[in-house]
Amino acid sequence: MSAAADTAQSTIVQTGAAPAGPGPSAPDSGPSVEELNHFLYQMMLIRRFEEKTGEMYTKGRVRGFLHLYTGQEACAVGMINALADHDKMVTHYRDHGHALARGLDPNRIMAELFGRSGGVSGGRGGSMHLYDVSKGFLGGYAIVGAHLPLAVGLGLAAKMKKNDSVTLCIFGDGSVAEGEFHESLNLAVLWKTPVVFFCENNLYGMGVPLQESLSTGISRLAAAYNMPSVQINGMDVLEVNREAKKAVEHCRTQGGPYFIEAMTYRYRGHSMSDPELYRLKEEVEQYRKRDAIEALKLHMTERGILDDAGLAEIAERVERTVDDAVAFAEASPQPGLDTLGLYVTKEPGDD
Amino acid sequence: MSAAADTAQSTIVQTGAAPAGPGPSAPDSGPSVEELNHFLYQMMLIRRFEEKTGEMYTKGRVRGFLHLYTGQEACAVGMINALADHDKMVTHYRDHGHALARGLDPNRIMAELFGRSGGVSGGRGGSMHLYDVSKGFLGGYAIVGAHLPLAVGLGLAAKMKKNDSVTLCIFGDGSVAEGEFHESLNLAVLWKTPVVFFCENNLYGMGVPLQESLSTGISRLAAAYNMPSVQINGMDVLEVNREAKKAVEHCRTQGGPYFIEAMTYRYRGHSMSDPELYRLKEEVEQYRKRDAIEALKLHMTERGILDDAGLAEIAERVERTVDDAVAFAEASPQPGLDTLGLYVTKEPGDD
Amino acid sequence: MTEMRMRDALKEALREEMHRDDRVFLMGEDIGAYGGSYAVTAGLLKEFGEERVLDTPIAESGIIGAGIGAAMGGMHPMVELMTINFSFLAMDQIVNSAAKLHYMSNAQITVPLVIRMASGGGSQLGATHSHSLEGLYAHFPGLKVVCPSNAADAKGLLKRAFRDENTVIFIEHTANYALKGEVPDDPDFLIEFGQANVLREGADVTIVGYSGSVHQAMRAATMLQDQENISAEVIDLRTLRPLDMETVLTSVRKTNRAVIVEDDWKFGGFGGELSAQIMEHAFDYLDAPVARVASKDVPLPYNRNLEFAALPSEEDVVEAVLAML
Amino acid sequence: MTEMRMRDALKEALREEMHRDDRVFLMGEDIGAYGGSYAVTAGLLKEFGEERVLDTPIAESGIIGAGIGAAMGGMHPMVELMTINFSFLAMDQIVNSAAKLHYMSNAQITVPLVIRMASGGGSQLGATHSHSLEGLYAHFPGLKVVCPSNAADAKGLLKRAFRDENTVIFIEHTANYALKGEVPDDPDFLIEFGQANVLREGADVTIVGYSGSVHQAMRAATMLQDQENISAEVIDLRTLRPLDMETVLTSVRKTNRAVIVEDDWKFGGFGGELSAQIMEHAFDYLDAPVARVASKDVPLPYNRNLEFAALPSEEDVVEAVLAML
Ligand SMILES: Cc1ncc(C[n+]2csc(CCOP(=O)(O)OP(=O)(O)O)c2C)c(N)n1
Ligand SMILES: Cc1ncc(C[n+]2csc(CCOP(=O)(O)OP(=O)(O)O)c2C)c(N)n1
Ligand SMILES: [Mg+2]
Ligand SMILES: [Mg+2]
Repeated sequence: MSAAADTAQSTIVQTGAAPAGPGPSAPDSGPSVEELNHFLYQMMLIRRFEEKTGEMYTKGRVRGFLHLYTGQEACAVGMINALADHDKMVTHYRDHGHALARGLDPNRIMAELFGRSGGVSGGRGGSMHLYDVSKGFLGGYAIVGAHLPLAVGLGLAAKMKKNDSVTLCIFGDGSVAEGEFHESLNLAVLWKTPVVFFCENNLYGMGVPLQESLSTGISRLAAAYNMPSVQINGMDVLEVNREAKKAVEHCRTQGGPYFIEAMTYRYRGHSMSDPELYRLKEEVEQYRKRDAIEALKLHMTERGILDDAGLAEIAERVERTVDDAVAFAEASPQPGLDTLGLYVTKEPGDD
Repeated sequence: MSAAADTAQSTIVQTGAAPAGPGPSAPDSGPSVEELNHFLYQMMLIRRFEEKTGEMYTKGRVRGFLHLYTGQEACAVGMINALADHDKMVTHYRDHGHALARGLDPNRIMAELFGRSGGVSGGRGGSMHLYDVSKGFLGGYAIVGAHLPLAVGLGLAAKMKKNDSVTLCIFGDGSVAEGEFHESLNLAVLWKTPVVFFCENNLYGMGVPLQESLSTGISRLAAAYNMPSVQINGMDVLEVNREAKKAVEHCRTQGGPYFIEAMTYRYRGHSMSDPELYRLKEEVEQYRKRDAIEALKLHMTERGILDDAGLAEIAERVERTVDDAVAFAEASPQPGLDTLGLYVTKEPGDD
Repeated sequence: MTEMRMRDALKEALREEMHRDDRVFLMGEDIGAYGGSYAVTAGLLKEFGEERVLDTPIAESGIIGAGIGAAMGGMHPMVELMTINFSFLAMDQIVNSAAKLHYMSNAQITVPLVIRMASGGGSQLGATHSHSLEGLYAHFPGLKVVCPSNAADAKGLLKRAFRDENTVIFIEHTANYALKGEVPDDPDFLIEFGQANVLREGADVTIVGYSGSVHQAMRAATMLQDQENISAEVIDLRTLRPLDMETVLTSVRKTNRAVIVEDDWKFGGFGGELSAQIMEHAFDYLDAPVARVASKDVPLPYNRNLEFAALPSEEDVVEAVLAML
Repeated sequence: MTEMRMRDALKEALREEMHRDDRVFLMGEDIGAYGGSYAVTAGLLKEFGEERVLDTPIAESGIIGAGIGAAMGGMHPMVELMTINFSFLAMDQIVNSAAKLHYMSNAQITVPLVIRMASGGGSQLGATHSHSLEGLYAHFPGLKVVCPSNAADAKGLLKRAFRDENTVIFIEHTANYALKGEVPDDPDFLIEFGQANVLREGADVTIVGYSGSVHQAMRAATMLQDQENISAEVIDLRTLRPLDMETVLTSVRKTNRAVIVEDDWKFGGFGGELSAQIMEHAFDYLDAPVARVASKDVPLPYNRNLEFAALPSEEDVVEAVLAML
């Protein structure tokens, strides 16, 4: 990666040709074999989980707006595994992959998509509004840009409580044009809040290509606020994880925010109703050729730490997990109509 | 001025030590004697008009929020005189100086401050809401940052109508933290709208010093959106006018926006109710020593184009104009109560 | 007359007005290449080009503000906000700029702008994406608020919006987009603002609805006729500002009973205004207090059963009517 | 008891709550060095330091959002918006994040946040700076909306706000800041939400007000007594959400007449809700339709005469009462 100095206080690190970049690069002291297996499992789980979710949507089991994460797995897995258990995160509506990478129960995620009482949000939130506070997963947010200020506030609270937790905030390239992006980056630097801003640049905000929605480069703009800002290859889970660890380490030890722009690509439409008139099939095919999961498999097999048997074992585990999730969701009861009025506010003796 | 390349598309030009910069610098092909006299007259008029307005406020003639422009005269006069008659402008609530520099009738401005029917807004707007469409003065805006998107829209309309008018948008340093600053600069560059963004950096947003409200430099941030961006000495009317002409010329011929950060200082409190606990008297005194009006006088006398008689003549004209304005305002009738319900909307046959 | 869905009637209105007046142009998120999230603008980019159909970044305050500025600059823009839920981000521009400039400038400035927004619940989008804000916008003097319930009205009202020199908040309930109806082809077909529509005549009770709730009202009227032999008059307000109270009052003075149906929350909703005005102007005609049928006082949940339970239904309307007889 | 102005009672509440609970901290534009645009926080920076009294940039959505995030993170922030007019810029955060997270997360997340805002017209600030939005915020489930009319209530209600686990919209009418009153010193002095206050007992008519309009109501009651020998009961709602209808209904069932006074625009305002609920629950007790006295339907003008003409006055209230007797 060639470093191009932008300002005294911040640097934009450019990866060669992300996302057209090469497959996983050899890390000096990279993840252990266990970690690599874990990454592969999570990436394959997310891939399969989303395929299944798509099926369930066409079957009418899942309703509302549904945004699949397929293609971006390396981002979630590389970034979120760099967090500690006591760290917190908020993300946007394309949140299944992030929830799975953070270790939320697949059964309860699928149940949420089914709108069942066993869901992580009790069936009240749906795909765009997943929450699991026990995992520091403070939500998927459906209003573009709205969770960025929340992340600053979470960072501020951590700073005030002097616990050393870091807050991760994930959002897309299209969100960068929102005013709250600007307000949040500025506040985070001014107040030195430990927040990792992780932008998944999949080149489109719905059907609008980034160059039509932003007059400049994302990581370059972020650097102008005086925070460390890097652009990385989001199709390489090892690079993402390496950069993510640096970012989290920086926030935890130095305090203050850190910005990562991960170049990636979404294979499926923006949502289930997307006619995809704005891009060519060929473009999608091109990116599928550089699939992050395949790249990781190659990396592991080349190093002799993955063989067909091992791969089959993981695939089988993934299959079982996803089938279990659907079974759990199917079996999970609908929330009772008598619960409709509960929890509009929290009152003494509620719980 | 030393140019420091920031990006291919944009440059930040730094003036030596603005606003602590030197007095007026000798322009190669600067303003004519007539222009210089006009600048001096306007700056002295604004200074005196604001003093009088302050008096009228203490007398209870002027009410509501009142923000005086005293100290920043070089910005309004240098910038606005670079506009053509068919150009348009919007500004914020600290707008008396801008209105006077744009040639709005002082009588009708004072009448507006008095809330009289002869006021530029019929007494409905007050100090923060001056309008004179006949002069392309499309308003003072009291919601910080709210007029920046309007300026982009005005520029868009000019572009669509292919008239070559430029839109000037004036705002303060404190407004830069608002989300609409970000949204507007981005849209202006994306859509190549002919808008001059003119930021009067008087170092404070109310009582908050810039470094507590912005994590970076204003012109540096603006440059990151890929537009020409300069920081200039706003206490030097000649420098302001020179840079302003460049900016207007750029917008008119190249299309697209241009950003100017003018370093200046406000002598009076933020508004009439400001206890000024946030700054030292000494600081104010320091800046008064570099007064832009005195600097211009010096510049003109040194060049023998201004003598005591000439100065006295201007001072006398200013005095008369301001006295007339007060007299006009006093004499202007209160709007009739029967007009209260008029113009909530525009309906066929209204006018 | 041509039969078409409301979404196509809206598109026809846009097409005709763009052909009629070159001050008219469109901007919004994904209205171009994507074709609009509810396909209202599909094809218009191709027909009118990038000059007049602008895909914008995701910056609601910025694009509404730019629309206001363009209107001040002599154009007549239409800005589409993907859904009304995102208008909270642009509310300052709508309320403080668009609604007030004409008045504050003493009639020097006009803001001829049409803001189109998809609205309403019922699609399991969850609480952040299911607002009904017709009443909220109707609260602000300086705005006009339009909310059609069918294809023909949608066309006539949207075309009329482009003949208005003020900012028109044009609200389209997502449940109405697919509704088919006979739509006049006449390019001069306009529906004036402030003219409520009596969709069904009746003698025993007046049911008032707008936007999506008109359909619960109509279904309830049929149920009342068929099951209870009660004759209900149904009124579609069509615009909330200006509001046609005369038509409502004339009906109530005849039926002596009124039920208001709306998708919005009841508490502090527009139904309160209607109820209060009916009392103020037809007190002596009322045989029973005016009833309000609206959403339960909760953020709209994703789960289908819960969402349906929270939203007003025709059964709720029938129940309200029976309770007052 | 100590006599003090409402602004000082508010400051006392903040001081006491900050001493009681170190989760409480303050942020806002110019609340520190400047002392607050209405001097409510004057001196608190000195007393509590920069850690707990944060001057923020001018970024309403950002600072309200940061307040919500800090609340989610275990703090109990108070965010001051200089005036309620600027809350339009933060409305998405208030309505979609603060109000809904507890419900949408199935009670996993709470947002204990106090948002203080100066409100109301009458100071010749012009249309953009003179909004009354108590009713607008009361419309949204998940929020609490508090609007004190005097010093003692201000202290008791603000302290109570910091004992609430939800987001409290705390609205302070600028005309009330300088009002003096006896304020309890007891650090445990709290006023519960949802308890209207009968400020004056009466037999002939019930006058309901909140925030600033309570004072027009009281002055009108005195005028009615002195000039017309009419005995008016005056009720201060104190909180709009939760709303204490019982106290209002009990009064109306006694007086058989009601007038609602509010600073906000009448059309689509909160008065409609009150009027409708009175009809719904006390129809047979009403000798006349409930009357609403509110602002004229115009953006508030700067000119003093016009502004006064647009705002509700005690004379308007008296007139409304006489018209129903
Ligand atoms: C404030 C707001 N405006 C518009 C939308 C509609 N919308 C949902 S997702 C989306 C595109 C966001 O793109 P990006 O941030 O790049 O995320 P991606 O979908 O590519 O992951 C839009 C416009 C919204 N949800 N919120
Ligand atoms: C959205 C909004 N927030 C807050 C205010 C209150 N306010 C008025 S002027 C001002 C300071 C603005 O500072 P700056 O932009 O630097 O302009 P200056 O007053 O220095 O000329 C503030 C906070 C406002 N009018 N609008
Ligand atoms: Mg994207
Ligand atoms: Mg300033």
